[in-house]
Amino acid sequence: MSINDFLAILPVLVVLVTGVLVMVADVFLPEGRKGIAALLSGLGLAAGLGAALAAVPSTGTAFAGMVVADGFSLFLDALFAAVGLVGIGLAYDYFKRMRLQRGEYYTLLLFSIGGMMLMGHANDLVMFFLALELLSIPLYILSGFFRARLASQEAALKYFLLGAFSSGFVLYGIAMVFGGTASINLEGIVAAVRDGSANLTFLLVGAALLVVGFAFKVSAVPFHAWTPDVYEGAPSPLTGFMSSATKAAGFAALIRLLLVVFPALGENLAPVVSGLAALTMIAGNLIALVQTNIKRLLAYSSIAHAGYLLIGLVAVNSSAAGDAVAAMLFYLVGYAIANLGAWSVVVAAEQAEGRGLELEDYSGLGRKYPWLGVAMLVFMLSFIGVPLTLGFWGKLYLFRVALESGLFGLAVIGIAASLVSAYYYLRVVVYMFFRDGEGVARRDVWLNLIAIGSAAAVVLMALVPGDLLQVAAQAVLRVP
Amino acid sequence: MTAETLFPLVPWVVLIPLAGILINLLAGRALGERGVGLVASLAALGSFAVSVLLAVGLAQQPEGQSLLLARWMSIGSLNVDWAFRVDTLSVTMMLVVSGVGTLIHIYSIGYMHDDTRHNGDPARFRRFFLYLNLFIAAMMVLVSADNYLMMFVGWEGVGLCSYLLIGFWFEKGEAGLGNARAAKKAFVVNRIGDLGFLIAMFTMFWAFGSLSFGEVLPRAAEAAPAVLLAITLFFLLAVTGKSAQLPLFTWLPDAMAGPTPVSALIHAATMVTAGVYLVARSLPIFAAAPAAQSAVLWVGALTALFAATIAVAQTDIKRVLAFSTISQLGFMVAAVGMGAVVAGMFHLITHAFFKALLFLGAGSVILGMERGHERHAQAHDGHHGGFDPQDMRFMGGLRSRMPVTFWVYLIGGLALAGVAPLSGFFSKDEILAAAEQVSPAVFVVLLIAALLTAFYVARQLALVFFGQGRSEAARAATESSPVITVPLGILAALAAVGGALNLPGSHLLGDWLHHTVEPLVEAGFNPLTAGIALVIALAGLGLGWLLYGRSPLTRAEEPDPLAVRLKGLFTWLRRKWYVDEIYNALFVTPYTRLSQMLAGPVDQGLIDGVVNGAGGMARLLGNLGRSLQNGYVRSYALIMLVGVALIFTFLLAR
Amino acid sequence: MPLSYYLILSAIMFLIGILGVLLRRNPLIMFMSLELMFNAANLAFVAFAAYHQALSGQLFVFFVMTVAAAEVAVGLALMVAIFRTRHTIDVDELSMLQG
Amino acid sequence: MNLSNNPLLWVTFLPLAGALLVALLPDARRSWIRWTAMAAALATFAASLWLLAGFDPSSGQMQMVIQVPWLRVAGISIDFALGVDGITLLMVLLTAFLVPLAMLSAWSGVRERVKGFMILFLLLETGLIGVFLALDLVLFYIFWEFTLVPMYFLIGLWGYSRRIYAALKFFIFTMFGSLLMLLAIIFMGLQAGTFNYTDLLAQRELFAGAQLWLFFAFALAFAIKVPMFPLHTWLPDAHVEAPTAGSVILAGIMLKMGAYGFLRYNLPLFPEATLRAAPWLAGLAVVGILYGAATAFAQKDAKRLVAYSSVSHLGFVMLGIFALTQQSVAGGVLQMVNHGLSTGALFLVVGMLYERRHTRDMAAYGGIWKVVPVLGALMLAVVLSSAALPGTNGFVGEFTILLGSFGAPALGTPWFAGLATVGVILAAVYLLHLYERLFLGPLTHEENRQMPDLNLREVLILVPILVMVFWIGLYPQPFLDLINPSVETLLQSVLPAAVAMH
Repeated sequence: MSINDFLAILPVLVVLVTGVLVMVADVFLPEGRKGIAALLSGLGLAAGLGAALAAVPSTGTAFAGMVVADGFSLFLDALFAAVGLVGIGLAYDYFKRMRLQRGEYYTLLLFSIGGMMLMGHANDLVMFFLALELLSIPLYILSGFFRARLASQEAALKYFLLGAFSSGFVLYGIAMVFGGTASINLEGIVAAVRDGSANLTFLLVGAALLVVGFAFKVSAVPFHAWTPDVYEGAPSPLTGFMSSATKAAGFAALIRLLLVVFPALGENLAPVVSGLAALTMIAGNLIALVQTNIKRLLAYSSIAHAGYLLIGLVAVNSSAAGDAVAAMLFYLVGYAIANLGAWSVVVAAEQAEGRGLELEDYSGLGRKYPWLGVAMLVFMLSFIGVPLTLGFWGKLYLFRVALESGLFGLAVIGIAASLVSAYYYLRVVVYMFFRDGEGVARRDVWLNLIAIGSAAAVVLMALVPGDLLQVAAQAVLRVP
Repeated sequence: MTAETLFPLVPWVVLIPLAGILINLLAGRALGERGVGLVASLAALGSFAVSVLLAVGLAQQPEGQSLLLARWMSIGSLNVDWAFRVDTLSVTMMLVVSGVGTLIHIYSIGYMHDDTRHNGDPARFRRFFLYLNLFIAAMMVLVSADNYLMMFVGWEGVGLCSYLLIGFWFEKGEAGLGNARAAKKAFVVNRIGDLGFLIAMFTMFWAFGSLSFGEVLPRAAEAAPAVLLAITLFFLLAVTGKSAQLPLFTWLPDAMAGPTPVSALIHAATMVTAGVYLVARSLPIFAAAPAAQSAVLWVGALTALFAATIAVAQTDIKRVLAFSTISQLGFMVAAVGMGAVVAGMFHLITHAFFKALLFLGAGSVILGMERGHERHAQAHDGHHGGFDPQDMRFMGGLRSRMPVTFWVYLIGGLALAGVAPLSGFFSKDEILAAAEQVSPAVFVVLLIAALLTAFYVARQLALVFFGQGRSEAARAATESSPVITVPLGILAALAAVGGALNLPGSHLLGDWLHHTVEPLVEAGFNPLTAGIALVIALAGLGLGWLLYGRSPLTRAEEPDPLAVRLKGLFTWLRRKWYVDEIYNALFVTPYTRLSQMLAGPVDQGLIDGVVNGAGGMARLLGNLGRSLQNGYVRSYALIMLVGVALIFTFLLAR
Repeated sequence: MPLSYYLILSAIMFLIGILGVLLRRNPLIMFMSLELMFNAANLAFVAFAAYHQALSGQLFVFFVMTVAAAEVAVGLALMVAIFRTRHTIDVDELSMLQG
Repeated sequence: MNLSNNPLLWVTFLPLAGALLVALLPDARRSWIRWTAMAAALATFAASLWLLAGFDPSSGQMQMVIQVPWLRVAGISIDFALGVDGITLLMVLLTAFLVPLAMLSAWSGVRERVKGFMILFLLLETGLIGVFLALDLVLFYIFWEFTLVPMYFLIGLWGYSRRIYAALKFFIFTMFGSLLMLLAIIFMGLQAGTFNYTDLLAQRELFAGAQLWLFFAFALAFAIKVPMFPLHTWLPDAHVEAPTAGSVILAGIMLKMGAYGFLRYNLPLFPEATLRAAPWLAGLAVVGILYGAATAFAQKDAKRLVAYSSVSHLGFVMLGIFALTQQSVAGGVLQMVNHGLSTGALFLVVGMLYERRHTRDMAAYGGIWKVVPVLGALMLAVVLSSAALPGTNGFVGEFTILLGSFGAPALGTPWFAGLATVGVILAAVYLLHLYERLFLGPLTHEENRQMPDLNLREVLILVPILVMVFWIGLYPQPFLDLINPSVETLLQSVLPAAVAMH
């Protein structure tokens, strides 16, 4: 164990240590000054982001091969830290308004972010499991953060029960993989597959169970059922954070795992992932079509986007794997920005006791608050994939990867699904601009900053999408 | 002045009327009624003067010339120019159009002054002359064109003027819409004919690579027979539309809704003869397609007979003339169909004289009736309702009230009937002589038509001018002013002596046209046919006199003597053999229904239904998926388990 | 005893756990079922570790036990919070969020 | 390459600059906003004339080409590439010509949210011009989809009663086609390693094997936009519900995007597929001509009638394009311009009537020629140009199309053109019906008696269009001179494939 071991996961450590610090500091913060916890957390995340962007960590494996640091994990470190920062911004204004400003929210959020980051670094099934639990357990708690609110309680319990249920599958899957290869280390697994000592049946069963477990995290249909309920019941800022970050963490795990097992099992596993992708795109978009609550609508939207991303995951099982990973990372960033922006609008429009969340409540909002309205318009267009938004480029790259690896059917389903999605995203625009109503929204500094900043990012980065794609393309994985 | 300096004047036959339009459009309000009428008439006269100059030039250089004005459109091998054709055929037409046109312009100054006041909108006076000048310009384009496409511009241009002028009183007529409907009918039916013109041109272009007379006509015989047949038959369709032949004649009777000068100029003397001109112009093509020739011949002959039968039963003074026009056009079309171009053109010219005369005379009668009606109404304090100044049943005895009109009308009528030595006799005789050479059957058909012609002429003369006035208006009618009667006099003179153009022996017109078209049938004067024709004409007149003149009707309500004798058949004739009704049932109603069905059940129901149905289906599926999301955490776990089971079933099946 | 015995037992335990989650409405019993699923995995780990002579499997079991304990702590806390407001912990009562 | 001297950039981005400028003005200063927007639109028109002046009409090749690498990442090569040939130039001129007129028509029609309206309108213009000028398929797609957004808002915010339905339908229907096209574009880019149009054209053999599918994908997008029967049902709704200025642009220019797409992409990129599909598409075009005409006849709403007439008119354009003869294609291009002028003017007139009476129901009018003689006369001219009366623009277009398709080898039979010619009759039927219902007959509604005639602004809107109507009708050669070389070049790249096929 050397300093290099710690350097490899420096961003993770920064975030986790900050989490502990905030927890301690919170005890000393007087009631009414709990906002300082948010500030501290923000500083910690900024430091973590800085560490990731400055590429301080050394690359390669560390802690005896338990973790790995490579371009991929760095990219994700930066993404999670950035999403976390925005998540804190959302939460700060929201909880201040709801008079529920508490230090433990930020502590738990930091722990969860740490878990997500760790997921990107995991190189050993133990680490995958630990990272999964580290990111999940705080989220169970945070979902029920409104302890007195029935919806919040219900969300928390549902999330918890189903999350644990899926963890069971992950765990059993790991056991099978271990049984098949005698190793829980990715390099060991690869080695076992290469030298032919692996029992491929056990490996396949294990890998399939792992896919199930992580498909739950990315809310792939039919493992999505928790998503709408939890997203609706949980505090809105948390939902915004979760839908952007958890998905990325789940895909990080899936990408790394499938890169390891696809060479041996691609023939069997790729159709499974294809099926998930098709089902997720279709069901997510169709059910979103009939939603009237903005939080549920965005929940199904997030399911649908997981479907598009799953196309990229299928393409990992092809010669275009590099492009596929780059496209997925790009898509995740584009989605995260637009999604956080959209949730910032939702948070701004939410009234006390969870009112102001129906589409009806959005009537006329865009005309009354043109900046907020235009920002929401940009996010919706980006979700649809209309040009001059990041969402367009994301879909362009994803579909390109799909065609490159011969996934014509999935590509066609993808565009059909996009078409359906246009309807419900535009309906939000219809309510905001084309209808009259008395909707009100908050003009909180951070919320507006996030909304407008995200919208600007979505549009401006779309003008020069090359840079981000370049970064994503260079975020290569260290393939064991 | 030589032909070289005269021929380049030809664009002015179009440009002068256009200049007239421009002046009246910009300064018409300031010029006042007289000024507007004067400018328009001068424009027509200018056009006539240029035509005369061109004729002078042709006298020196009879083979004529083509003059390029500008390139119109050029795409690949398609090259169409704005180019004029000066030859004896086109200049003859120009002379007729601008000559008769000028007279009718002058006549209209008086007529429209009254007409606009009767109809309560004097401000529309200017508009009338704008349209009339536009018509002269379009007609000149038609006859002076050097290629079929430019001819088509005139062809549809006169159709437009016809539309505008029929609908001149667009708020009048049956239910206030009658005139507008009549105008639309004229335009649409003409468009059906134009379809033939267009397709003929398309075929021509792909067969000859050109649309210009100079390139197509000399090479006409080179093309395949089927192609020639197609071109000529489609041209025939165009002819039936524009010249109101079977089966597309139905628009012309309705076109009488236009002011009377319009009926005279457009719907008798000039525009409707465009079809005859087209066939004459395209004679080399027709000559190469004998089957098409006989089609043209028979269409003309049957139309001549068919329209004449209808004319004998009409009560509207203008409608009689309208059907007479159709009938006479049938004669001309039959003539050119036979290849007797000279005879056809000859009849075209004389018909222009005497039919314009008859229409204008009828116009004078109508004005007289209206004046009479007004005088009577003033004396008896109103009661306007139900008065129709065109219904012959309310006329009678106008001979004494309107002597000038009577005499000119008589001349026109006898010319139409074909009484020697009036113009109609000579021209009709030439056609009959040619028919006698070509086809005895046609000859007989045409003779019957001639008999009926003379009969309805006599009937009309008797009903309008003889006996006693059968209404207050007729009894109070007065003669028209000189601005109306002077042109009538000139036309009467022309109708009387017009036959001199191509007297047997002199063949002035024949020699003149010879430079441009070579008739296929040279019908010399045949004393036998001439004698038969004259006898037939006199017999018709006599028969008419017998029925209507000997014991004139005394009251408007009295039944028509012919109706008493023909009973049911008369109703058929009066209702024009129910052709309008048949067309309505066959085409208009089904098309309206079809379009309503397409717009309703098909477009909104089926096609848009599929579109909206797809959306509805998506929502349905969405709701289905939504119902799975029932809120019970255990069922969510079950869904997950089903997913796992499916995956493992799939993996097991591999 | 051959490996397969252990694995079959483990699979049966796993299935019982799943069925427990699906069929029971009391979250406490659902927790126990979840524990059963976890322990089925643990059993498989231990059996494989013995079979492969690899210690990492045994090691994993400790991690699982720790994490499971943490999870149960969170779960019980949630239940307490719910019981305080609703005076029931029947999971089927918690079906307000749906659609 | 000095880009600032290139009129293409100016003509594309001047409206965008204008939109930004308008955005900076205070909301309340309506006349500033209007005049700034108008100045931008007029400046764009001036730039388009500059473009015309610098254009060499003797060449059918792309000219003044701008090509700047935009994206060179991970095997993706996207250029910012613009260029102009005769066909493009006419479309740009038409756009730059119609936009100020449409804007002028909104002077009194749009009183609320003027700023937003003008910004969207100028954004739309940039999008439209970009669609025509783009020479990179991704760039083309970006402009193509981008135009949806401003139009969606123009319909949704300033439209009439069913505007929301119409706006959504417009957006989603159009997107339905274009998404498949996006897949095709990506596929071609993958095969050729570039999205640059010129490069793709040079390497079209690379994706020749899939060209039937690619053709279909592109054709679907364009056929919806044109729109071709039976993909047209978005059009009546969108046209009717859009504000007048929106309808003018929608009919005048946006429909041309589809026809232009066929010309620019389907024909040269997939020549063999084009030849195989030609009879089918020509058949649909003919059905569209007759169907549109028949359906228009049964409408009670004046604007809806005009909308269906577009289906019929665009059928002529499509017939011309897929007859693949010099005359028919050139006629098709000219007819694209003609339809923009004539139908644009029809929408303007109907809009003017609407502003006076607030209804589009034809039964609410009748006999108003007497009351509004100037409007009546101008409307008549517009109607006649739409009915393709010789001497007006419509005739030159329809005649050359029909003439060219009559003997077209690609169609093999004159029946297509023959049946299409029937459409000329039907056009007269529904257009004269429209005119009769609105203007002729007795004045049946007392409230129409006080209707004011056109004011100077409205006359100024219509007169330029009518000047163009008669110019093209009487002396179309300058326009044909622009079109001919480009059409020749186009057909030369399509027809060798015909030789290869036989």
